[in-house]
Amino acid sequence: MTDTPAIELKGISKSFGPVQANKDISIRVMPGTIHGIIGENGAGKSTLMSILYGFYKADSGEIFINGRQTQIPDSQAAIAAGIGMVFQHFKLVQNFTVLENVILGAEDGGLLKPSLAKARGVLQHLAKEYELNVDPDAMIEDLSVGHQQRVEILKALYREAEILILDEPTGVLTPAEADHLFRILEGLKREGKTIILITHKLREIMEITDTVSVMRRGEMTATVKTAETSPEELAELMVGRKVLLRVDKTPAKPGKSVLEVENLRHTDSAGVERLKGISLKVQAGEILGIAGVSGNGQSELLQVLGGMKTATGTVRVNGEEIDLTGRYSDGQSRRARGISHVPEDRQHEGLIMPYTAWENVAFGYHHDPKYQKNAILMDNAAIKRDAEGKIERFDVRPPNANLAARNFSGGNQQKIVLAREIERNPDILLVGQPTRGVDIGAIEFIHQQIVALRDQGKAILLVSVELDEILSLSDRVAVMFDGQIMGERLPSETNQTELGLLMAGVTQMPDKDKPLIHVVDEQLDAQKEREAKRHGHS
Amino acid sequence: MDLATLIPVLESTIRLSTPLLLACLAGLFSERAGIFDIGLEGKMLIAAFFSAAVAYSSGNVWIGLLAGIAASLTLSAIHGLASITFRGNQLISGVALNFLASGLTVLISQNWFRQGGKTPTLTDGARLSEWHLPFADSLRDVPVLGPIYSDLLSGHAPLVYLAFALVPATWWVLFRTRFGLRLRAVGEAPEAVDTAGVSVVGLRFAAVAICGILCGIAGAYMATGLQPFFGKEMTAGRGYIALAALIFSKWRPWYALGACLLFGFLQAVALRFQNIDLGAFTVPVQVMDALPYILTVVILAGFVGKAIPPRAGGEPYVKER
Amino acid sequence: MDKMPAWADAVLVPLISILLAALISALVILAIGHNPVEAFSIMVKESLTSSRGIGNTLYYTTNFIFTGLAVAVAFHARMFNIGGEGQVLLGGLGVALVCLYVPWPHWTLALVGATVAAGVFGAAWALIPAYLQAKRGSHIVITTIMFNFIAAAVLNYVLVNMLRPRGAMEPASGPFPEPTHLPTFQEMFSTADTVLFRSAPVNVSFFLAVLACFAVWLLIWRTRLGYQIRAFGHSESAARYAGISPVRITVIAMLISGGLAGMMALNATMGEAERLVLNASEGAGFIGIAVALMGRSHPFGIFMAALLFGFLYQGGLELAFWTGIPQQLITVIQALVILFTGALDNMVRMPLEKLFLALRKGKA
Amino acid sequence: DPALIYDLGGKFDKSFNEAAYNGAERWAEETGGSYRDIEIQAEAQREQALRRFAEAGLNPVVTTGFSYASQIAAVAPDYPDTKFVTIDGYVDPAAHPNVLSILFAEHQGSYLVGMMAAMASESDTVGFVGGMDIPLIRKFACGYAQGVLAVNPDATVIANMTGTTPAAWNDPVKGAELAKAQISQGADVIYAAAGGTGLGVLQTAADEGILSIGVDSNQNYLHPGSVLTSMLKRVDVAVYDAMTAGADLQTGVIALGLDSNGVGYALDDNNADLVSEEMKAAVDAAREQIIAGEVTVHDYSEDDSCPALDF
Ligand SMILES: Nc1ncnc2c1ncn2[C@@H]1O[C@H](COP(=O)(O)OP(=O)(O)OP(=O)(O)O)[C@@H](O)[C@H]1O
Ligand SMILES: Nc1ncnc2c1ncn2[C@@H]1O[C@H](COP(=O)(O)OP(=O)(O)OP(=O)(O)O)[C@@H](O)[C@H]1O
Ligand SMILES: [Mg+2]
Ligand SMILES: [Mg+2]
Repeated sequence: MTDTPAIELKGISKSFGPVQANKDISIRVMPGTIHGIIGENGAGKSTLMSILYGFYKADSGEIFINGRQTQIPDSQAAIAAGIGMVFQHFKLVQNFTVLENVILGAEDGGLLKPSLAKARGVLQHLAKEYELNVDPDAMIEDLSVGHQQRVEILKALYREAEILILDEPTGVLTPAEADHLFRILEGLKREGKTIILITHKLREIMEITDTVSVMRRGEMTATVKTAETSPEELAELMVGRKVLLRVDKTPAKPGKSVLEVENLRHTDSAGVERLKGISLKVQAGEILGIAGVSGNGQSELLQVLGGMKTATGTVRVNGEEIDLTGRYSDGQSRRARGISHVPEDRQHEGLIMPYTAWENVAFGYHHDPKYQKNAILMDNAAIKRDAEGKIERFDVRPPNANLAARNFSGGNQQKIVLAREIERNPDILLVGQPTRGVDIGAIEFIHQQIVALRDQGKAILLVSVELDEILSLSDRVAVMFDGQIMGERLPSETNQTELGLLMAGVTQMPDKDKPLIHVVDEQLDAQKEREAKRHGHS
Repeated sequence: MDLATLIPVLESTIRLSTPLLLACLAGLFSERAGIFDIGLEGKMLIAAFFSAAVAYSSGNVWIGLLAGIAASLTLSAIHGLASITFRGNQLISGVALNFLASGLTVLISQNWFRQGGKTPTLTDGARLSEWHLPFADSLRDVPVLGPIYSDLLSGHAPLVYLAFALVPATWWVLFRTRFGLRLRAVGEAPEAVDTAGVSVVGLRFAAVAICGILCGIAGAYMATGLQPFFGKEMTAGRGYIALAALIFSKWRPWYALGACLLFGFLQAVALRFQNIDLGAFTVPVQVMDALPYILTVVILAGFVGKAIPPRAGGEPYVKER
Repeated sequence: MDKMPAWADAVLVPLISILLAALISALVILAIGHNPVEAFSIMVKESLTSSRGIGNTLYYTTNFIFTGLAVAVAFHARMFNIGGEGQVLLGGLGVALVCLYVPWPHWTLALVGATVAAGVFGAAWALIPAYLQAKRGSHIVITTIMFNFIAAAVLNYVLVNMLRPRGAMEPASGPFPEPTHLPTFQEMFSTADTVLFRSAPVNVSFFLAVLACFAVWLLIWRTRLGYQIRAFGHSESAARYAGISPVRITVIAMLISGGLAGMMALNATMGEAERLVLNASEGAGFIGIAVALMGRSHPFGIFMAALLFGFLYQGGLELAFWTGIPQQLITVIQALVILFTGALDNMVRMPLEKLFLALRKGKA
Repeated sequence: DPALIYDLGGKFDKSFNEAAYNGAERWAEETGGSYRDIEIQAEAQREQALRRFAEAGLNPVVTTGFSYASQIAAVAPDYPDTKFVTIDGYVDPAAHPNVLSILFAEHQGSYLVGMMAAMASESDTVGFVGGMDIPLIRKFACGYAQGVLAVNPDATVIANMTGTTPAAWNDPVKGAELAKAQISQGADVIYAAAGGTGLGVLQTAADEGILSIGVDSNQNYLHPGSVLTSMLKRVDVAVYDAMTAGADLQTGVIALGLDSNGVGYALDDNNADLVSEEMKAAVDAAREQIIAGEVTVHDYSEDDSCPALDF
């Protein structure tokens, strides 16, 4: 190891109009290390990295790569300087194949054929070297997020990146996938590559990084050696106060059964059966957690229960059957039945991004009589008043009900949705990925709210890909795979490994020396084959 | 319908389809790159005028063609400036350019030729001549294939063959070349192109320029090939029909060919069979006139289904809010 | 936090844009050998400084308000209704049928009846494209373009073969009976000694248009339906989450849009021509697109844009009258106004934003 | 000074409005006088333009196109000192003493060119291309068909209309296709009454080596040797006469037919070779017979029907 840092940023500042996202930031990353960056939502982590990658242009500041001052006006320059980046929101062309995405911008010559052939070879090689298996001819939109992320990493490696930036890579991964990613990163590090890792998860920081920098409100507040710090200290540095890292909850006192689902089946518009006979039960005063790799039907389960999709089977709410296909199988009817729904995708389902916060507070409840002035007009003042109360109680920042939803950070957007759904005092709360992309300060708050609702005797169905979250919040855990429930466990009687295997459809423990990820991959491949066959027949 | 009636109808189909096809492919390049363009009509119109005007003045149709392309490219540049550089509303820009072309062509034409917006009639070298395919004359007597080859396929202006050749060419460029890959990507996910180190602005301008060139050819074909003069508003709404064909074809080159041929065919049929006498009553001419449009709706509703435009279409690429 | 004050965005940007458009227009006028200063002063003088000029301007404004609102309502539900032309034609047919075949005792009742008819006919013409979009996914842009052509054919047939008085040369219906004639501004505002709005075609339907602006504003921003329309327009998946039926909203929004377009025919048919003519829409359906886009789909913006286009129409005729400048110049000026205010607005906005940011920083 | 207001097609439509323009220009040239003219762009501007000119003291105010009739009827009483002329429109002379309605017997002129078409045709099939299916165009078509059948009762008349939108008058490409369609159905003479669309018909006829017939103005010069003749509608003369008469214009209703040379067919150097002596003799004889009342050409607009053609 030399003393010249692989990356050195000096005095980087960047503002988006009136928002100062980065303020005079300096940072040094040594070659061959993994450097973590943590910080609350909106602290400016993504912005800083995007500047390094030439996606944004800094207002001021200097960039040194391997000791040499380098101008990075665009991503082309970054790539030329050996930098690769996996963005928080993947930058993939959804209806292109993996191969096409990989060569995009790095083609050899004007014709595609030779480029594709070459890339196919390189990809095969990379796949072997780093265990980065993906079908090169698969469409991106058909891939799981985990595989999409592999494509992003392959893109960077294909361009022979020496410095790899990963922005919240594990937010969407299963534990097995996350473990696998970390092994890849360690492999890359051994080869002397430099890695910057942005994450909200302190466990990951502690596990894999060599040094860690903390950002707050656009400033770099500290850089420490990982070995010399603790999660508690980091959390405090990040949020500016002490944070409870574990969910504080008493044992559940389940009451009568509120939600009963029997043999629920749903087929999507492409003709693929997404729910294959789901049966489950949630009692008052308990949280049923549904674990699973995304894309195994959990989303559809929530959407069917929330009235967004039709299905067959039986669903009973407080003992009464509800309509799953007809006139009353919509979100309005579900709400009328006392079902609240925090959707998985807050940006595309839970909120209307150009709507103000107060308008969003009425979203889905726009029929509520207390929001109406008369038969024709809505009572905007009443909604606004309601919204201001919710913003205060849920500590939404900034506390401005007139701000458009898109101008709030992800965590605060989530708080708006939660406030709206929880304060309805529903009998049943459907909640999907409540803390996806949310910083630890907000996670703590959101978890507290969900537990509090449970303690009021409400039934909660929680879907999450975060096993940590599932294990710490749920009173019972069900695992979904391929549209079916693979099994149910009590959190106290299971562990991440067992759940991880169930999530991959593996019901018995594999050989000791076979890496888990291979088992998972085999299972996924088998699943895909089955699907392809079905498609072929139809 | 026997061959003797069918062939003229099909010939007419080819002629009527050609400007649609060129404009449709033009729109395809632009919209595949994420720039919506309802200004096809205006570009065709201005190209029609300048090609005829310059062909008349120079006596050379090819110089006229270049002038038409240049005029259309100018409008493309404005559209690019508005929708790419200044991230303006692409629909408004298109609407404005249609108005601009409609006004400017007559204004300039009147200023230059004083014939009320019409250009003088082109003759000889100023006019696009027809191409006769080899052996067209000697093969005419071969049954069935002879007339098809000699009457239907032979004897069109070179731009017609160009237009049809552009279909596979477009397909090839879009799906077999680096440029095509990037072009399609920029219409689907400009941020992916940007982070891959390719200029979104450059690609989109290139696409808009190709759109301009093809619209230029379409307009020039109308005013130097189909007709040897420019008359005011002579594109008569074909740009909008081309737009419809583009959506109809779901932004795919071969489908575009099919859609344009369909529109051309329906029109050719409607023009040929007016006032059909059904004995008891005569089908009014208005019904036949509206028939292509009615059938389009029926086909669209019955068979085509949902057309999903390029994902980033119509939206300016904004990195920083 | 915004980059610049709201007033600058609402007033300064359009103003500078219009000035730019005027500047280029002046160059065009110079190029065809006329005096731009003279031309502009004629336009302003003859369309804005006399009650008659204003009356003429407002007549066109009325047309454009209706078609602009029509396009805007559809826009809020993320649909591009290019079918204004056809919907206006059908609206005109509705007006004509009601005026010709119902014995109205008084114009007020006739106006109510004709408004309903215009709305219903216009809405009906939008219904099929709306239904096909909602149920079959048939792109509304294609279907509405097609329905424009079909409407023209329908009107042509009906006027030539059915409504035309026997032996009449013109493809137009017979004149509407006296009790259906709408009072013009001249009749309403003139006193014994001063005649205002002399012979200007502007009539009570202008107030109807203003009312429509207000109604659309209420609808979009104050009612539950408007809330749902906008929500659907912003995100279909979110609408589904909230239990807002996409089919229902698509159809309703298009019905309202078509109805508003249809109502334009009140002004042109019942108010001005007092009979149904072949070309009752006069391209206002297309101008409506520009008006809605320029007005940012907000009724107030639409009102202002309609006023601007009314001014251009009236000023254009006067310009042709006084100077012999061809009408096409007006088309060019319209194009430039649309281009600069609607599509190149960021060309003005971006530097202004920088300026305001710098000013703010300077203060802070 | 006199004033002239064109119909929506615009001053230079190569036929009707342009004929009016030519008449006005000739008047201005010969008398050294000046006149004002205007092209309108919207329906509502008809009335506005009428009033504008009347108020400016221009007299007479001449309008072209049947669409002005109702507007003149509304405006004329307000300006009793101004004379209004409507060409093609009809305004009741009893109610409006200051209006002159000039009507043309287009069916008679069309009859003559129909005869010529039938005589020139070798295939016994002739064509007619109209701009839009409106009564005026039916009047042209009906007179034409009668002329054709008078010469050759077995002849076929193919009558087509271009469209139903305003674009129908400005679509030479569609005109050309219609002509080609008619040619493929055997037509070898085509009469175009379709404004700018007709230019495409004439062009195609010239390119395909068949004959065409122009309308309104003398269009023979457009394609010498291919345009058989043009059905003249002497709008130019009407305008010229009205302007010459000036403020002293005699109002009322004038019907301009063959007798007054208001309609006719064009014969000049450009088509001299196409019109044989027999043809000319036959047509001139028919003309005399029509003037003398021995032959009547049915006017479609009289009873909305046509004995020679179905619509
Ligand atoms: N493209 C943009 N335009 C305008 N403002 C932006 C843009 N991107 C980010 N911001 C703002 O800059 C600030 C920093 O955002 P950034 O995305 O860098 O935060 P982050 O630390 O990555 O947060 P998260 O943990 O939620 O990903 C935020 O206030 C954000 O709203
Ligand atoms: N299936 C249902 N069960 C219980 N209540 C329902 C059901 N469907 C609708 N409601 C409630 O009935 C009321 C009226 O619903 P409806 O859908 O008829 O609204 P609406 O009057 O048509 O309003 P809008 O036209 O704005 O949608 C609302 O408060 C709604 O929440
Ligand atoms: Mg981030
Ligand atoms: Mg309802």
